[in-house]
Amino acid sequence: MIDVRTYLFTVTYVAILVNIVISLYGVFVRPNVIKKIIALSIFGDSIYVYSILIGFRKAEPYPVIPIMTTWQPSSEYISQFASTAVDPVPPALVLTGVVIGLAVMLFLVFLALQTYRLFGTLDIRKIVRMRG
Amino acid sequence: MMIVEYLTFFIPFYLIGIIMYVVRALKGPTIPDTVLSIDCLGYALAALLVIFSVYLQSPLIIACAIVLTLWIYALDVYMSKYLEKKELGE
Amino acid sequence: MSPIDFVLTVIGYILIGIGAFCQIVAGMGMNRFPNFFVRLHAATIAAIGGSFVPIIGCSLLALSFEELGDVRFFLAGGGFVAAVFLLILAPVGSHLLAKAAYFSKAAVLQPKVVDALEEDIRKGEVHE
Amino acid sequence: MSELYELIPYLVLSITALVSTISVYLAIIEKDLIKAVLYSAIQSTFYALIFYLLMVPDIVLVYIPVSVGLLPAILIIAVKKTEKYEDVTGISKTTSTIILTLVVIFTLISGYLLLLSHAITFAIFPSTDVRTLARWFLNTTLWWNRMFSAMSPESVTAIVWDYRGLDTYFETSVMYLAIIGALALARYIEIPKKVFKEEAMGMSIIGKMATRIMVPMILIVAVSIALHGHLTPGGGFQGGVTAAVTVSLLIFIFSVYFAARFFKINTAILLRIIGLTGIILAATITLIIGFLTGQQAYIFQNQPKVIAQIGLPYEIGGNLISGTLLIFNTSEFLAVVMGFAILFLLLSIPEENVMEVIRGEVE
Repeated sequence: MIDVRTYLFTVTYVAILVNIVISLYGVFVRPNVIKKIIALSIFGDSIYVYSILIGFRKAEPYPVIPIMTTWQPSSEYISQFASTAVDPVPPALVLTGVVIGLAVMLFLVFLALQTYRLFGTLDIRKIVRMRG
Repeated sequence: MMIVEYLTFFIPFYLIGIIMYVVRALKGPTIPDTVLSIDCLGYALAALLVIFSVYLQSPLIIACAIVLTLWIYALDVYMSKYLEKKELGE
Repeated sequence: MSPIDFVLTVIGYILIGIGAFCQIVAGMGMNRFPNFFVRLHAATIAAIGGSFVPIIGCSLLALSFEELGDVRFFLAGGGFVAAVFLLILAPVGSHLLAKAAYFSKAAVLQPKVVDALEEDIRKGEVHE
Repeated sequence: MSELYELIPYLVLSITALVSTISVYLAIIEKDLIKAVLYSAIQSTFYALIFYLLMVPDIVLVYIPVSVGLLPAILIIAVKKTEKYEDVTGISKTTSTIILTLVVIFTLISGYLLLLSHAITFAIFPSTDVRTLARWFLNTTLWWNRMFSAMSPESVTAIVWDYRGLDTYFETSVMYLAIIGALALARYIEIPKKVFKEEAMGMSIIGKMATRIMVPMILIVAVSIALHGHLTPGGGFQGGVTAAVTVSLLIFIFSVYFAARFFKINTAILLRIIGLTGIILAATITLIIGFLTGQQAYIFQNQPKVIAQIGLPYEIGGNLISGTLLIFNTSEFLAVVMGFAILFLLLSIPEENVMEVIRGEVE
């Protein structure tokens, strides 16, 4: 007998997978460079959600954030905390990933602007034909 | 636990409101309609975040609501600058 | 529960209830009003009635919620800061958007009864 | 009632994910690029709610500014400067179907593998336990034994800057390389020298007044997020991207000439270098002390270890400062906000000035 919570969580999981599919389709098929950048950013975001979903856990009644609320924890508090807090490793990885992803997107936008200034279009098919 | 039970009753109303804003944002015939609905959506979401902070009994996650409020305003500013005829820097 | 806590809790309940009502009303208005400038009314209800009021209510509720421990003051303070930001920024954002939408003619003014601003611009009393 | 209590967060999670799928679909098939940007902003707000319900406030704090604020801003600037509509005539149906099929197969396989890799114990997803590594981090983040602990209640910041500090250092340098790349693309282009006029430039007077009131408050919130990064959710990255909103507001609401009073590009580069120097200094401070006193020390050492007894104090006068974490957060805040200030200033230069420079180069 599957818990309703597990069912709802699986729905979330599958929805994020569908997002990944749609955004990859956008990256490969749509011709405009800006549209490709939008699709790429959605793809990256979905991957981040995915990593965080893997670090999630089930706890009663609900898991807590991986941050202690007291500065002098007793050993009971620590064991209670460690048995209900979510995994702190994926957030630490995603945290740097988000900022770097933004910087890379900014660099791509700069490249796209430069391309537009030099070629006068952002349609990737026309740009390829000009150089081919 | 009285407080939490009370909130359990009211969270669905906020969800229905958010879904209505999303419908308008995705349907919105013109660009200003979409931006306005994203506005309402963001502010409603900020309220929902504060409610969830009490509901899940994790007080430290409140800072997210402040940041969301700020950035929804920034999105407004960008879009109205886009709609104006002036160059973006001026 | 001390009397002051009781009062805070009741006020918090009422404010959150008002917020839920305003969300529904604003959502309906958002979907049923005919054009952008009329929808601005619904947006006002959504921002102030639907978001500012329940955030204040939640902060008051958190102040009286003793199971949270000392950290509840952090929650209440953060909630008040968010509410003040929202109170100042939401109307300004709507104003900027409405002005830009009117002057750039991006929004359609379809069921139009009267447009006083247009007449004033034609007379030369107001300019962009 | 208690069942409903446990159910509601999961319910909101699944509804949010489904709505975000709809907006992603519309964002990809939309021909009007500005609407696509707005739809992706809707998707970002919902992802923020997902992150929130998955109990990772650090990510929410950095994700909302990045994906709701900065990225749409950059894309809106790019769309305004280039084409507004996408030309989709001539995409062949068969090619797109083949690509879609391949993508679906690839994603299903990788998703299934990831699910397997999570369920080591073959428990139902999500399991009630976390991995051993995570349990170790959670147990030792604030412990009685300083030898094994980071002495910070915030385990995410502890992992970012203490347990896995070297990782973060190199990941951060990728970001600064991207900024350097953008600077290199905009090589001789400078902000034109014009005097800021209150009436003629920028947006309406109401917007200007509200921004004048709000900018100091935003800065205070950003600084408090950054400086309390080792106690509450937040840190250098989060505070930096929150403070970047002030730069963008100054540029958009007043004008780039008003913002250039406070941030010249060269000053911003200088401040960014100071921030980076602070990071390097915090990383090697124990090494320097060890070199001077003739003891053993590591890079990225925060608290004393078994064979390296040097360590920074974790509290001063009863206030928890967690050793190097405070220095790291402060320097990172400075570096991130100045990096984004540079990028915004470069993006807001009028197109005529840029075209002049490029025409000069081509000839």
